[in-house]
Amino acid sequence: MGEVTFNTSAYAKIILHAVKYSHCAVNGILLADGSKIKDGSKSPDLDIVNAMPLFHHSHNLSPMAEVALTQIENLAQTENYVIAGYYAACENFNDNTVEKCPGQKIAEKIAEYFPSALFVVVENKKLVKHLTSPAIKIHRYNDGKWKLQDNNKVSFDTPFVLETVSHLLEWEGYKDLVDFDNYLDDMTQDWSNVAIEKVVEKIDAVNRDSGE
Amino acid sequence: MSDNDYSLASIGDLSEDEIFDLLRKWRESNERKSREINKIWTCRPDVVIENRPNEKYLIYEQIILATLDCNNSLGAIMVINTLDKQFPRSLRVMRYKAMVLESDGRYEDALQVLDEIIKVDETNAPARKRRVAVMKAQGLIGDAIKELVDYLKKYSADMEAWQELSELYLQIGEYSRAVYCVEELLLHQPHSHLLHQRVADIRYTMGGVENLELAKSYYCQALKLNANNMRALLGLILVTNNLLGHYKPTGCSKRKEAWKLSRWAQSEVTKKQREMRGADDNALTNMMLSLSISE
Amino acid sequence: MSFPKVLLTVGFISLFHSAFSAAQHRSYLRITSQEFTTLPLDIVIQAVGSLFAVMWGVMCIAGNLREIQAAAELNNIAWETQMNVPSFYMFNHRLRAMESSYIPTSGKGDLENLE
Amino acid sequence: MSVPLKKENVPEPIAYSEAALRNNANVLEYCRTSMSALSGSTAGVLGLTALNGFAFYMFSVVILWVMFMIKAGPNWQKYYVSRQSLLTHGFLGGLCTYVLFWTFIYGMVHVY
Amino acid sequence: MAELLLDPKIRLWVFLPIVVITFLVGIVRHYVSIILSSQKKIELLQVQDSQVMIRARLLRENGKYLPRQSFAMRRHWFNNEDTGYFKVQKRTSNAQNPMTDPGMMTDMLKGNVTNVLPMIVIGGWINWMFSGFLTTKVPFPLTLRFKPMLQRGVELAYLDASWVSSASWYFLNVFGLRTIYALVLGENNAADQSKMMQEQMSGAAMAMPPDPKAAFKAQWEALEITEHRWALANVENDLLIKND
Repeated sequence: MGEVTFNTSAYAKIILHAVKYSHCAVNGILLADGSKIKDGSKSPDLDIVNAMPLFHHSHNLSPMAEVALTQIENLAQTENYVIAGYYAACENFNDNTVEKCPGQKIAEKIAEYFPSALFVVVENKKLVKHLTSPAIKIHRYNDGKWKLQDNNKVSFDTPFVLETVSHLLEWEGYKDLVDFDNYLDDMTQDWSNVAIEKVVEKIDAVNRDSGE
Repeated sequence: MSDNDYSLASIGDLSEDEIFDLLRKWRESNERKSREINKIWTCRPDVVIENRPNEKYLIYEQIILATLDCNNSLGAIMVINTLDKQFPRSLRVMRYKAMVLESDGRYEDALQVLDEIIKVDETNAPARKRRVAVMKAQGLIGDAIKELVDYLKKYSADMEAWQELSELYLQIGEYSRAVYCVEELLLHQPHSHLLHQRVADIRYTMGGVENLELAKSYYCQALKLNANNMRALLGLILVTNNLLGHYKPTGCSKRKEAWKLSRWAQSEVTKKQREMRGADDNALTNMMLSLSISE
Repeated sequence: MSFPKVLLTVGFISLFHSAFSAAQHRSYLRITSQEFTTLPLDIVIQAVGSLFAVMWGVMCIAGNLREIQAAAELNNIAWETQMNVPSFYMFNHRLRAMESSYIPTSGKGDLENLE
Repeated sequence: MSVPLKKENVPEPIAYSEAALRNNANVLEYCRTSMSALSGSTAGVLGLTALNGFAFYMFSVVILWVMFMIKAGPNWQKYYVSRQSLLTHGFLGGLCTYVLFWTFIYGMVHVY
Repeated sequence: MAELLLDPKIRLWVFLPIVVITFLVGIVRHYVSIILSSQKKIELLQVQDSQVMIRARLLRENGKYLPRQSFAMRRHWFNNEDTGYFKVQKRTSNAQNPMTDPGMMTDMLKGNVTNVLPMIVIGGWINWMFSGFLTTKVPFPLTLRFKPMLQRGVELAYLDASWVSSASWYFLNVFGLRTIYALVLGENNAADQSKMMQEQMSGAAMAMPPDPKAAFKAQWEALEITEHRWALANVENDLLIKND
């Protein structure tokens, strides 16, 4: 129980967002597959299928966060997703705790609607060029607190995630990542990052072929 | 997008002139392109900065900042050494040395060097600013704020510092103080739509009818200055919808005005959306609908 | 070399050339003891033409005009560059690990943040 | 908020950016000085004397003005507050430079 | 009167050298004055005062963009009887007598050394070196009144007024080349930058009124009578009207 599975592209978006704006704090929303969540259990298995990168500046201001959340809610409804969590990375290299992360209010709001929400903190120190570990810490909302989860309950949909993301980093895939802030500056950009999903799929396919 | 114009890999193919133009562009538009600049410095030893006597010191400074930003303190030290030879007793070079210490994580030593600079030249503003950055790097936001407030008592017309202070106050959730700082910026640049929008954002976050009213005015002013400010447009919708909930439903003029503004902003957003993407995509329009349900 | 600079150089050379031509013409007149009335038309045209060329070159080199309305320039900057303040750069951020020279330490810093 | 509600639709005074104004003035000054020196030299080469020379100065001032108009394009209001000041600004200072170069080149070419 | 004919050698050895010398001396003088100019030591208190003055001025000019309460708060900070900055801070009036301040004296001396001295020295030298030459002719007729000005060193009563002697040619150059220096030296030349690098220049160094006490009082008065007119009072209407 309580297992968390990440889609490669969702994970890639988190990492790319953290790398693109590596001098800022960043945050975003995690979407889980709604059809696989069984109601009733206290901490259901979560299948994180998508991540929506939100901000890299103006974290503590609510207007744009509200806009982004309503928009994501709409998206989630049409695609049968559930807003299941929140991810953030701290500005300071040494910080990797929930308390130091920006936008805890957003996370709590999410937890209000989805009681077993996730809070993913990017571990700045483990975020190196060639990833050797997932570089994230996962917390679950439990009794009004964010409880750290064991990393062995986290899994990815393919075994090549770290290679895939490392490849993306090497090719500067982060330059193509668009977060909500970018979108507000230039409405022609696509902040659902379909392009990145496609690239990830392609790399995944190659990896799968060579792996077999 | 300008972000994608120059990938790190393509830096190797640029001509010398192009590189200098690029550096100048980044300098003038005030962009933090540390990765790119660091790459230029490490991968293009053929670019001779000494050839540009008019801007070489600016470029050196740019490179020092960028290399330190990329944790490449060896690169920075190389640049600093050349500067040190030319200007042996310069306080500016000394400050760069403090920055190297800082990026190596030797904060105490960095502070010591900065204090020395201040001792020699009491009025050295950049060194005082650096002290704030050192505290920030250590994660001591409270101390950084204290230091910055102290600094602003002396240099009360320093826009950069006010800006930084507002960010710090936002980080710890002191919204009313953050507003004060941004208002101070507004006095300097009353025609910047960004600052008006910023004040409005903070006021909206603070909540309360009076703040919402002010937020509405500031959003409007931001839109008046720049009709393309999407944040202000969306903010205006939020703020007017919120206000509509606060006003008494009887037909008072304020309510009517807010209603009108909200309508106008929504139509404007839809229009912008269509311009940008064609009619099929209506993500934001959906959002508008869901917001106006609260009517 | 850019076009204005070429224009400028060529114009200058041409102007000098016309000056020399004029001086030659003057000394020729003096030797043959004729009275000076006007310069030959080709020199006049060359001089005036090169004047225009140089002036246009100078115009292009002098720099661009900036829009004077206060809002015009402010409207083109994003908050991202507005909030970018080099004097307050903090170097202790994620790029530290991203750069290849970083050696992960399991020192004091990690212990501080254990939950 | 106790704000006096005034119904006035006076167009707000346009605010000019001081830095941009200064930049434009510098550009103008640069062109003006170069133009004076160059046209002075040309007048010297041509051997213009007396009133012809001063007429030539007027002529080049106007030409410079026309060039500025071409450079600024149809919406010159974006760059300059008034077109007239473009014409008259620095007229006498330019004349001084003009006369010097005129005399200099005239001396070089025509006197000896 | 028959036209004078000048020896072409005068052109090469007198006329041209004078122009070149004057120009080069001007350039050298520019750089020498940069080297000699001393950075004035400013005190922290002065910086603080000047910054406060800027803020007060901006508040008067742009205060209308702030809400009434914010404006009042700031004015209170400046003008309050008990705690206001302009009331609490007591500055001594230190309008200095330039003769008593040694720093000022040396500055004045340096100004003289770089400006007046070279002109006299070079002028004298040229007068001695190239004395008695007629160098050129101005291309326009002049009245006899200009004779002493243009023909210094050549006292010929019957010479046409438009001829120029070498000494006068030098002075013509001194005055006429000024604008050219601005062109050649530019504003952001290399010398300024290396000065910046040496850093005795604080960014805050700006013109400070010689007498802070009087300046404070003036600012206080101006701020006192400033009325707050909220500039955004009608902005909603304006926006709607503009877009209707």
